[in-house]
Amino acid sequence: MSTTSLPSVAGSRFTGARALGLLLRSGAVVALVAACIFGAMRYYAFATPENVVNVLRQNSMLGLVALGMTFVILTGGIDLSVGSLLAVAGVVAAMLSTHGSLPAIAGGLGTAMLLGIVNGVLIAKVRIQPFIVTLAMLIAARALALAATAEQSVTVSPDASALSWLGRGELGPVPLPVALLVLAYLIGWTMLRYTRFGRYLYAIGDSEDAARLMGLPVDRIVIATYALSGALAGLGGIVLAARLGAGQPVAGTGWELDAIAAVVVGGTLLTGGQGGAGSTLVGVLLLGVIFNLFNLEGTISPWWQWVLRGVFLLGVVIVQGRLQRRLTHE
Amino acid sequence: ARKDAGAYVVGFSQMESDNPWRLAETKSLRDEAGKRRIQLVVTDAQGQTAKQVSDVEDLIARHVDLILLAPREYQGLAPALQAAKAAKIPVILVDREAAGTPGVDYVTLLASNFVEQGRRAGEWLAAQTNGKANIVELSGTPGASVAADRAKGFRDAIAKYPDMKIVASQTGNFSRATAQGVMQNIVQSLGKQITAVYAHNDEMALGAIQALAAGGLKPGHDVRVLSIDGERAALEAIDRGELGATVESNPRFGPLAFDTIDKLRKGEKLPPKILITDRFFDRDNAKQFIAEAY
Amino acid sequence: MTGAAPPALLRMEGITKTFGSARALDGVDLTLRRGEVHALVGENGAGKSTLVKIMTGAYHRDSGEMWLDGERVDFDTPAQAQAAGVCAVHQEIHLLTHRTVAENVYLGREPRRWGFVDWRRMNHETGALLAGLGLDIDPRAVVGTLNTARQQMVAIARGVSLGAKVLVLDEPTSSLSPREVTILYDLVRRLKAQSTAIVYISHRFDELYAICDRVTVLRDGRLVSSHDLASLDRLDLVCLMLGKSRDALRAGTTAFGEQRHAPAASLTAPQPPLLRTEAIARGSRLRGVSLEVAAGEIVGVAGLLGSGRTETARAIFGAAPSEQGAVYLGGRRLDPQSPDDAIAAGIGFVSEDRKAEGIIPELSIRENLTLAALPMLTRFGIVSRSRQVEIVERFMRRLGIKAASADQRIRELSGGNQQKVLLARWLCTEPRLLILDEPTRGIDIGAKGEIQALVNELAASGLGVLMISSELEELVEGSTRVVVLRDGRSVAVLQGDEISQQAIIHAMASERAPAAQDAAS
Amino acid sequence: MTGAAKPARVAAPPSPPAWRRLVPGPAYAAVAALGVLVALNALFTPNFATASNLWNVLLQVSTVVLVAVGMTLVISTGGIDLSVGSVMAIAGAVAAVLLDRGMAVALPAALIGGTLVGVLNGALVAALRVQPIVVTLATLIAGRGLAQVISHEGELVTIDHPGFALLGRGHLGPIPYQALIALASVAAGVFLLRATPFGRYVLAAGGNPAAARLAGVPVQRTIVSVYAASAFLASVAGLIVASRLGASDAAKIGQNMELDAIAAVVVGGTALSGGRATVLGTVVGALIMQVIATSFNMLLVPYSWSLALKAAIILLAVYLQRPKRV
Ligand SMILES: Nc1ncnc2c1ncn2[C@@H]1O[C@H](COP(=O)(O)OP(=O)(O)OP(=O)(O)O)[C@@H](O)[C@H]1O
Ligand SMILES: Nc1ncnc2c1ncn2[C@@H]1O[C@H](COP(=O)(O)OP(=O)(O)OP(=O)(O)O)[C@@H](O)[C@H]1O
Ligand SMILES: [Mg+2]
Ligand SMILES: [Mg+2]
Repeated sequence: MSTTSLPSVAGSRFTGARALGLLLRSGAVVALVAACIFGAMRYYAFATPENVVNVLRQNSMLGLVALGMTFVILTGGIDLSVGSLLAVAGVVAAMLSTHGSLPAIAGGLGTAMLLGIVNGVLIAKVRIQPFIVTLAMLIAARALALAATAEQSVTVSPDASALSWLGRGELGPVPLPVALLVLAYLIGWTMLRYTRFGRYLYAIGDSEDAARLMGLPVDRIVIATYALSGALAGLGGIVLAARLGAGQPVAGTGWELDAIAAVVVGGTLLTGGQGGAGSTLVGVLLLGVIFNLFNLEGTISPWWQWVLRGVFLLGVVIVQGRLQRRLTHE
Repeated sequence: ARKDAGAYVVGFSQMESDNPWRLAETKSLRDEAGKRRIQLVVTDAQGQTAKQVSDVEDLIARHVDLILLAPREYQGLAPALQAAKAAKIPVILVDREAAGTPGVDYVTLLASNFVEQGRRAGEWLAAQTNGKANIVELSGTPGASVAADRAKGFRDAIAKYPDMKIVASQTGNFSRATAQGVMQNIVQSLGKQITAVYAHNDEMALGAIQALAAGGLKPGHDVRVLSIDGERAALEAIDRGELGATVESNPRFGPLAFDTIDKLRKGEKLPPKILITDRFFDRDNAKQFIAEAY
Repeated sequence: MTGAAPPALLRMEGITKTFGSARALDGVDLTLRRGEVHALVGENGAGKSTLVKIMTGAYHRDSGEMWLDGERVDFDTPAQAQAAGVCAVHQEIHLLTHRTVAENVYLGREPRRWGFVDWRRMNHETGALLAGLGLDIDPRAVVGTLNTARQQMVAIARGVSLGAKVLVLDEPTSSLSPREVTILYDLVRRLKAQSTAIVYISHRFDELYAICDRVTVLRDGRLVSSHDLASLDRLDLVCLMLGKSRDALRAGTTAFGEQRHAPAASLTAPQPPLLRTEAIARGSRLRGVSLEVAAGEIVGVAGLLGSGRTETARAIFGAAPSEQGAVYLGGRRLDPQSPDDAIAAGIGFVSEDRKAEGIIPELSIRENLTLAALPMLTRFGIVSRSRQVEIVERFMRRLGIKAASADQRIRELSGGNQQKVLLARWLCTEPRLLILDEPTRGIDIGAKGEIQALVNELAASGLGVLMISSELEELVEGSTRVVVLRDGRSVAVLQGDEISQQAIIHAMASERAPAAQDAAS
Repeated sequence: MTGAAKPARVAAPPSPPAWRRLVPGPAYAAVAALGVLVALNALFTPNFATASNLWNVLLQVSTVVLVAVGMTLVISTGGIDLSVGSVMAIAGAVAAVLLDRGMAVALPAALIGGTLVGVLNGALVAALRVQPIVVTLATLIAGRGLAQVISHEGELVTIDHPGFALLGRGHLGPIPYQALIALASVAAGVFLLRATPFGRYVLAAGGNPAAARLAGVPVQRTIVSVYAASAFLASVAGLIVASRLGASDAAKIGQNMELDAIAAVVVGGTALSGGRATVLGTVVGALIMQVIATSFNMLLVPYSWSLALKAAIILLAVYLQRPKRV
């Protein structure tokens, strides 16, 4: 996956050397490589297949959420409701799991997507700012999850084997959540680069006015984008519920900020129109590796972990910004 | 952080670190490990089950010899237990239960009994008020199992007394600040009707005491306040007469945990559940325990 | 007006549109025939852009009817209008600045292969389209890296490639160089031959007479009349536009009037010039510009697109400080490192891009007008409201700024009135030197005259003016001297009778570096 | 020249009544909403319309108002400040650990410490041009950790200082000190925005930074000042909360405060896009949110319902003020 975050001229051909050059100029990739080298040198357990699979699996749910967030941010919007939608989907899936896997998965995904559509309609048609709409949805969807479950976790029925498989199954050595993650990013990347819908996200993020005047059905695309973000958050929630064996109304608290951080660290600009799926995956993994290193070290106090995370986030974003600016000035 | 050959390493997956009780628990384990020269690796799940599962996986990847797990919730930690089992790393649950069978999915449970804590609080109140009270309940974080357990135990205890009524139940998020604001508003609306406050933890009780005082109700006099935990500030409040009583929820799992580990290493057979003893603090004994409280 | 002859392709009747309390259009009719080029003229704020935005579905009319090919139509979105064959190239260039030329041209109808965007074909076809138009623009270039003229041509190329029945060009030439204007004329004629109806909006009368067939005149949101252009001479057209009688109008093309070329008094005195730059340079765009401006003098700056005029102005003003060379003001070395330095020394700068670098859209006229003068209006940390009001009233009256009140948001004003507010922003700081970058771009003939007359008057009262303009007439009639730039260097200074359009063009274009393509025709 | 004034083309609209000018723009919708809420509560919530409850509401709203006034300034420059809650915690923690050296040391140190975070935010936004939401997200995370580290590695440092306690619990007549402090911050905010060049600079920097810079506005300095002001006010709020709680509670003080403050600002009618600001609107917004919270507690509305209603009211308030589409 190339880092589409760079102002590369889309559609032009990449030579290997150029791709490498671009990659190295992306702050996130450099930081990820550095963190991995550091980890491998310091901890015997870091560069083991077991640990690599761990990191990938642990971050697959956030990865799905962050992919949806990437789409939204590319249009110049933001979706603060993803954490709550994730909880709603997990809870609904768990509640429906007694009726079988299919109703559970469809119900969870459908509910999250529906709430995403509500976001989209309020943003595109009623014209309320995305920050406000999704902030309200963050609150309201959490309320929904809490009310639906009487504030208790809901067990995933053991009969819903396909559902459980989503969270705990394996394809050869690859855990299913990881497979889903890879698949989702492949589709997302292709979609952004090679489908009209994907290109329109960039267009709207670049200038909504221009896109509208050039005849794009901006409202429909925006609604679809928030629906997609809702659905991906929902998928994340279902995988999480399946993995934990329970739908939790408090799951995903604060994930919106983690997802935004991952998207931004990857190099997608919050102003919209620039960035891509590949870079978000790098961002997710980078933040995941940091947590993994904290755990392997095991003796840093939780508060110093917070401090380090914040400083690290700033550092990457500053470097990222400089590189990007230098690049656009060339 | 490199594994020294032969050294015994214990991993401790703490569920969160943002309140004194959890800090005291972690500290107790750290201190005891230090005393016995055992390496303790601590992770912090920041209150999220999902992160806690990841943390346990990381501990497994790090090849610790044993895992102490303070579960975020009853539900949801099954994959962590399974992974540990697959890696043949024994797990001891600390302070809360998680879904699974002792002896199969985990070795044993060093338990706090949260339902029992709520029940003891309820009984104390019933005895003090002769079974007649209008109670405001300040509950813990919505969705947290401790909150549900402490609510349940308390309700079980007062069910026998028809004149003990919960007139208001609002969440204070286990936080002093939130509870203070919420209590202020409830005082505005119910005023003198209130004769008792039951808070799911000491922090909220301390917030409620300030709100009552600000609202012109004398805590300890007009309104009996009781809570659970037994932290130092609460014992001091009991000493001042503001707080009626607090049921200890003992966070000092260190000695018990490492004694249990020793037994396990010696191959002794362990019961499925080992209860930590919770004391009860009120006017009579609070003062003498202030110094040793956390 | 529903003539029997050629059937109308598009007809609008009784179009009314109100923004807040301001009525932008009031019962306007417009009829377009197949294969005609229809000019739409009127002062700034007359409602031209609003009318075409309604026509293309960008705005919603309050009342009125519209027919296309005899059928009632009602466009809710530009997409619907485009699908029906009504397209526009809008006044403010609306392109995606971070995307490539090809993406912009094909946005909304990307060629696909098995459902996926076919980048190769898209780039290839865009290249062919641009080449067919005689434009040498890389389809893979990111639009934001092109200069304004090229962006404008990309927008036009997109409009043309849509194959519309009705194509609106709203001030397409305001930032084009003569060569590109020629390309545009060719295009328009070709489209006309394919019986496309074209709406052509421009403030430049030469262009109207060069390519338009009919004209509709708007004034203050109302329809004045529609005519065959051939039967209407220029002066009559101006009269219709401004609502004045023939006698009331002056004859000159610009309003610089009699005093032109009159050397200011101070020029004869043996004083150091007010402003002097010595070979200032910055990066690759500005490579050595030396010029002088005396008090009371209007010095014109001429050059082709990209010759470094704006860079020169920004360097003198400290917005993009020069890296080499020196700037002297009043004989003292200044070398401003930021606009603050320049402002403190008494320099004002009206930039060429009103929207991006001039107005603060949400603030009122009063706040916009006094923004630069705030330090002077402040006593003990408090802005004196009464002095603010007094200044604003004085300048609104003096410059004839048309607005509902001083508290109206500036973005609601027409371009010409915005420009006057920006001029006033500097005048109220009582500067010694005023730099004007394209001060009359996109401004109607009436307002243009007013601004030119104002500049002249200011110079007469002792202000030094450095005026960048792409309109040679304006330079020739207005300046005491003209400095000509080429590839970032000052290459000639014309004075007195040397100043003529031919001389300027000659100096601008000769010995051009091979890299530059925007040669004047 | 053409000095003669032309008659204004558009007749001046009748100037709005004085009360509407006081809360400019569409914020009167928020005032109306507040009126409706208060009226409904007075009718249906027992003991709502009492003097003691008035002081209760004012007491509780003051910290949000303090933070939201700063947030209004930040938002009107087109930025956002997510770090306010962590800054509150830092100020509380610094004061708690230093109080045994006296108020004269503890208070200034807490205020300066908190404000420094704002200066850092501002510098990163203005000079390095990192996006505000990311900068302040990072300081939100790091700041919370720092507050805990300061607070003796996450301990809940108890504050026992009668002078300091006054800050959060003292009264002047029936009026809580903290309400007076909040009022002062509102007055300062209104004064700054209306009467000083700084206010214009804030709006200009938010409306069009490039144009503002060319007009001689010190854009970078303005942005740094705005974030510093936000952090300063958050620090004051942090001290008040710490004083009320009697503890440094670094983990919980100011948690989610950023969302409450942002909600107050937008409900009050300041657009997130920048270039406009109404401090009085923000006060109204904060009051709306507080009245909702108070009445929900008084009516004993279940938690999840109160959340859902809160969301609906935010949306409704913003909907009533949304810009008209052309
Ligand atoms: N979005 C808007 N909001 C408020 N007022 C507007 C808006 N757009 C246009 N107007 C007002 O409507 C009137 C007509 O503007 P319009 O842009 O159509 O003029 P124009 O004839 O195209 O002028 P120009 O020659 O300067 O382009 C002006 O008074 C303008 O201020
Ligand atoms: N390729 C480009 N990339 C970025 N900015 C550009 C480019 N070309 C021109 N500009 C900007 O456009 C402005 C005009 O540039 P310049 O001073 O070279 O031309 P000019 O002679 O003033 O021509 P113009 O008539 O376009 O103003 C400057 O602000 C310059 O930085
Ligand atoms: Mg126009
Ligand atoms: Mg220029």
